[in-house]
Amino acid sequence: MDRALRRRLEARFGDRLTGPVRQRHDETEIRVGPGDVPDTLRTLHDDPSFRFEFLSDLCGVDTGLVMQVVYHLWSETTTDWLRVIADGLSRDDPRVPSITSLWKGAEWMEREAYDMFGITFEGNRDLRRIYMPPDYTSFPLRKDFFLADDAARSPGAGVRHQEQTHTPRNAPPGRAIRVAKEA
Amino acid sequence: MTTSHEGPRLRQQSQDDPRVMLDIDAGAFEPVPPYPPRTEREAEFYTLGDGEMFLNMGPQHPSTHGVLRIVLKLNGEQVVDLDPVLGYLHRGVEKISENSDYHHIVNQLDPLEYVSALFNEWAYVMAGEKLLDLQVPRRAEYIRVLSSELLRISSHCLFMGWFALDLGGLTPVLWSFIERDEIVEMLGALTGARMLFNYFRFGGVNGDLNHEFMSRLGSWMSRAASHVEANTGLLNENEIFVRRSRGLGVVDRETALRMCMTGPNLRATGVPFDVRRAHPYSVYPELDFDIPTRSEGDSLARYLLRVDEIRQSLRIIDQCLHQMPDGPVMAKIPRKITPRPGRAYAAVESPRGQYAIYMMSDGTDQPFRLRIHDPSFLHLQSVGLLMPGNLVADTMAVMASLDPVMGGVDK
Amino acid sequence: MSFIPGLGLAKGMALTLRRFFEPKVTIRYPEEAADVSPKFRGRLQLLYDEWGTLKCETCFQCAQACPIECIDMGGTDTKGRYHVHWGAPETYGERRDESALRRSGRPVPDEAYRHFEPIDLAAVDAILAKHDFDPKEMLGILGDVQEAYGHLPVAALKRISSSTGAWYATLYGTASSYRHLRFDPPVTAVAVCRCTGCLMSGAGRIQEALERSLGSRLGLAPARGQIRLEQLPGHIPGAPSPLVTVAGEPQSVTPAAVEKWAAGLAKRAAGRPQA
Amino acid sequence: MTTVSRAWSRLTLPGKLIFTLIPLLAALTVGLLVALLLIGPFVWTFLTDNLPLVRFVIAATAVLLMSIPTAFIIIYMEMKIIAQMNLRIGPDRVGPYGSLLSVVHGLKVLVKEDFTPTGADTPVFTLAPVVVYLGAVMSLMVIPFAPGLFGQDFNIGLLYFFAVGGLSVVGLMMAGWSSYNKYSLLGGLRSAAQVISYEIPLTLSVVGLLMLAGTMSLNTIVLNQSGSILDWYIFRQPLGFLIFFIAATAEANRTPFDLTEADSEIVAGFATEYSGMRFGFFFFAEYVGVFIVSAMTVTLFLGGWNAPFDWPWPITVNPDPGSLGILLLILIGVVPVLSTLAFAAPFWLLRSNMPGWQALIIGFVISNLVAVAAVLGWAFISFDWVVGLLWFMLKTYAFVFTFVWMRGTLPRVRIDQLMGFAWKWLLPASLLNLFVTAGALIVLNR
Repeated sequence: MDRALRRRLEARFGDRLTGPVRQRHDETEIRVGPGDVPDTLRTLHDDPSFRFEFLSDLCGVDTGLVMQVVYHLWSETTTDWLRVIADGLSRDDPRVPSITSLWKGAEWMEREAYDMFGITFEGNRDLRRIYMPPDYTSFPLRKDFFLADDAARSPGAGVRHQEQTHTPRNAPPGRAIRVAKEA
Repeated sequence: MTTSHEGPRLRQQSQDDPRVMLDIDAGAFEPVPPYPPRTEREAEFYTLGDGEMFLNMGPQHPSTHGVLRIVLKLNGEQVVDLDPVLGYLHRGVEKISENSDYHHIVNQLDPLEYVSALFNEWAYVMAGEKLLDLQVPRRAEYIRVLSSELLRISSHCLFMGWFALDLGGLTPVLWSFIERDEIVEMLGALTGARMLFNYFRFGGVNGDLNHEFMSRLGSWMSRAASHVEANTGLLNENEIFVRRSRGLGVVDRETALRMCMTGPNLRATGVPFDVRRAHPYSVYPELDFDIPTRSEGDSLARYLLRVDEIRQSLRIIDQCLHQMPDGPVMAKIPRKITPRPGRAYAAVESPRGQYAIYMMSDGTDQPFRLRIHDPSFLHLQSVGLLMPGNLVADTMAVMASLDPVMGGVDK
Repeated sequence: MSFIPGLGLAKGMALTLRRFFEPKVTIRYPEEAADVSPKFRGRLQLLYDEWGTLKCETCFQCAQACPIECIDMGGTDTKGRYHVHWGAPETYGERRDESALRRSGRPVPDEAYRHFEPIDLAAVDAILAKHDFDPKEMLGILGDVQEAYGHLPVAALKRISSSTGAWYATLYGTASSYRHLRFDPPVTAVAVCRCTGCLMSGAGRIQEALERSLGSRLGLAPARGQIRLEQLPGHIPGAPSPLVTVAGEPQSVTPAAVEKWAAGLAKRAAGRPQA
Repeated sequence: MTTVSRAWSRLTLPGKLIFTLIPLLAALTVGLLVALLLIGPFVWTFLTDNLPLVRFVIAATAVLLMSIPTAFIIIYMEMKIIAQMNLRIGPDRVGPYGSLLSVVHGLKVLVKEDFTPTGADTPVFTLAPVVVYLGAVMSLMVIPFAPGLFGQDFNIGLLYFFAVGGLSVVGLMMAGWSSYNKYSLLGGLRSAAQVISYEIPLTLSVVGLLMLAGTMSLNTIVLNQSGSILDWYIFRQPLGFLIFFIAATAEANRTPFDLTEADSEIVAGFATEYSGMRFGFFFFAEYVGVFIVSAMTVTLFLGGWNAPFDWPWPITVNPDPGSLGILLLILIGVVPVLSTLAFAAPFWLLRSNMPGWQALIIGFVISNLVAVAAVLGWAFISFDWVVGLLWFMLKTYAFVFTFVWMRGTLPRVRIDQLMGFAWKWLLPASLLNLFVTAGALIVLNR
């Protein structure tokens, strides 16, 4: 792991980070608030001391308590993957600014995150469903999703669903769902 | 704004009952969504200018690679704009993986990108080994490199064939399938399956090299280079092929970076980004090979770049065979895997680019979140950037030159 | 691309013409088959031992290990008694008896269904609701169901599996591995036929052996925990001799093996696990 | 139960058949003779009066009949040759070496559902395949297969060929427009643009040849090329030959110019919505077109049915069976028996274990084969149209092989490249060829 990167990050974004800089193996992880994402990523992209030119990955995460958007960056100035986590999105109405102005290629990844988690990326001009049909109502990768409700909501309501999740039928949503344990 | 059905009314005799006169809305044949536009982009796309028309390609079009649907907005034969529609192959593997055991996920991932399945497994097991702090035996690493480079060659052979087929050449696809079948057969002798290997494990590989694999590999290596050269000899100098693919779907360096393109498509624009060198993993630092790059960034450059990569992979395989160490091929791992809670991100250089897995564990025997990042997804996205201005004839050619696999695009 | 126009085309044509005369790689399938590597795992197949009986023990480990749940086991277990099936709860048994049985109004002639008689499941539902459909409290659920029914009916197991989402295989494994759980009601009475044919083929010896091992006399009320020994009113037509029935089911008992059988019967009376 | 019926009931089935057929045939013969005696003379005079009409009808029928087998042969050639070039085996199940597979395809096409899509313009949709197919078949009328073996010898035969060849475009346009399918429309428009722009170099490339030949009658053109191989027009018009070959490839919609049914671009072009026998018509028309352009190239530039070299040993056998008189009957009666015995003897003598009747059978077969070979050889050296037809078909199918070969090798050109090639290269080249030929003629005549 790259200690120097950690020091540089702390020096540059010290006030923005909502958590300590975590490092494990060849990964460096910082957490920022959803509002700070565009500035942070633009700085990381443009600043000649960072030059994180590659957006390796963008994905949403539902920790069971909050929503997160995870960006993975690569730069030739370091040997680490830099993981930027936009932390603390509300599970009711998750919103985060889009970064399509920085990386146009993030457009579809943001569409996927919206499709799977319902995360709204403000500024993405094509935020549609990408995998699921347009008349689909629920967000499959959320932790409170289970197929019985989904089948009841979907246009195919009344069709008997085959699988069943471990969530009891009479449970209020968000009761028996898995919650991420952060190390 | 023709987002709603607007077409001439067709009055026609019903084929089932000649007494019935059907009153058909011709607009129902248009690939226009029956609901009001959801985003400004959609509204803009589904508004026809004068002299423009929609053309619906796929999902049953003979040459869409997999079940892909593209709505083209044409002006004559010229593509003005296009809108890929995904999801026909979506299996929700990320969701399935959250409810299945770590061991089971390996061959959940196989059918994702079925052309080069070993790389999916590799990214997954690398992420898992990071979570478990596992040390993989060097022999296992060498076997991984050997088998996956073989698969890279077969994937590139397949690309050459399909690209030629989309340009109208019938023969190269079958010649390249001969090479691919050789490789797939020997991988079947090694892993036990021809396409969906289920070979890599946390901390090693499923089985050691066996005699049949080695004999097949030896007999193939002796003639592989000459065969590849012969197959490329059909097209590389062919005037029609060169004139069609040169200057087709040009991407420059900055655009490629903004579109998050990776792999050969990025290297064809002059960026020497290869995960094997940019972020070394496994035993690649010990191996001597080059990262071929080209500066044109057009379809011909992508094609020739893959041909060069086949030669480099042959070099790597040769070195692997010479440096293959002895020892075990599996580390000691528990039968029930429960990593400590944490996050891991691992990327490999698949034949299509950077294939990454992002895994979150919450201490149970099932991953809390498994994110699958497939390069084909982003390359297919950039088709929308490359196509406008080209002709319908080149739609599939540009697609093929980017080499997406729909199984990987729709997870 | 060469400077002479058409040279590349000519080269390509020459190459195809050369390939035209080269040996072909096609394998004429029905006549000649491709060689399959010994490690190739193309097809799953169940093995038979040298006596021709299935080696599968119905232990369901393969079915549980199958990642994509493609292994779907159904039928009777190795002792030919209980209808067991594995699969996502609603994908196998229910589908079969709801669609197949209902569509054809007659019972499907399937060995797997002989021991699967529908029962009144109200009690099971009450127990499940009490345990909040939680598969983690499976042992408690099974215990309550056994208290309610005296044993674990297959129908109840299936209801439990389908409503808690637990695999039938795990249920079956749990129920069969705990000693206090049993799949069939405890034996209360054994009936011996004393018709002439049976007496001539050793019914007397069997009766003596049973009295010896079960400790209860023919026709007398048994002590607590013992099995009553009865006399059949008459020989069941078509049944073998000597004839011994348990709950009306003719058993195949020979005078030689009667001791062992009676011992197993005594165990069964105590409600020991059978699987 | 009369005796007749009893006798009838005793008869076996063949007997009954014979006893029914013989009177019928007798009655028919008598009726025919009477009819001939009555109206025969008038029919004969009618036929003899307008012989060209009769000839035309017969020729048209023959051409129509030969078109389908030609298509079958070429389809099989394509399947097999491309397979061999792909290092495959190709069809090898139906018939010897799969040679009947194309026939089976034809039958399959016949029995498949004939479907008209919703919104299609039904009459045009139905008519289009007929137009295309007739356009292809009618071109066969003027091709001289052999001396004296051609449908019609127009003095404007070449013009007729171009006209009818251009006619098929109308059919393609009809198909593309009436299918109510955008792929079909694109295909039809492509084919229209392509064929119309390639008609011009195609026509201009033969003008020089016409100036040399001085006629448009294909038969005369072929006769002009008789003699040594150097008299073929390919040696006097090499550029014209090249242009004609390329343009004809485009005219026949063959690779690398098969944009109209480019499956990787527009699904099947104008034939997307067609099925059953209508699609079969398109399919056959394409392959008949291949045969036609090959035959036309051979006729114009490769000397048609002329042999590349003269027969080195001129044999002329003109047997006069009549001179034998009564011996002829004895000959007919005796020679087969003698030859059978002669061929059977060695088997019977050398291989003593072989029973005599087997030897006789073998001898009979061999003697028949020898007799057939003798008759064919006699026809070969005494009728020049046989050898002419042989040479013609040899050259034509060599060209068909070339077309298939190109299809197995070359990728497809883009539509704009296609048009650019036609207008920027082929047209100037054909004009150059025309002017050079004219200048040479002027110089030589002076």
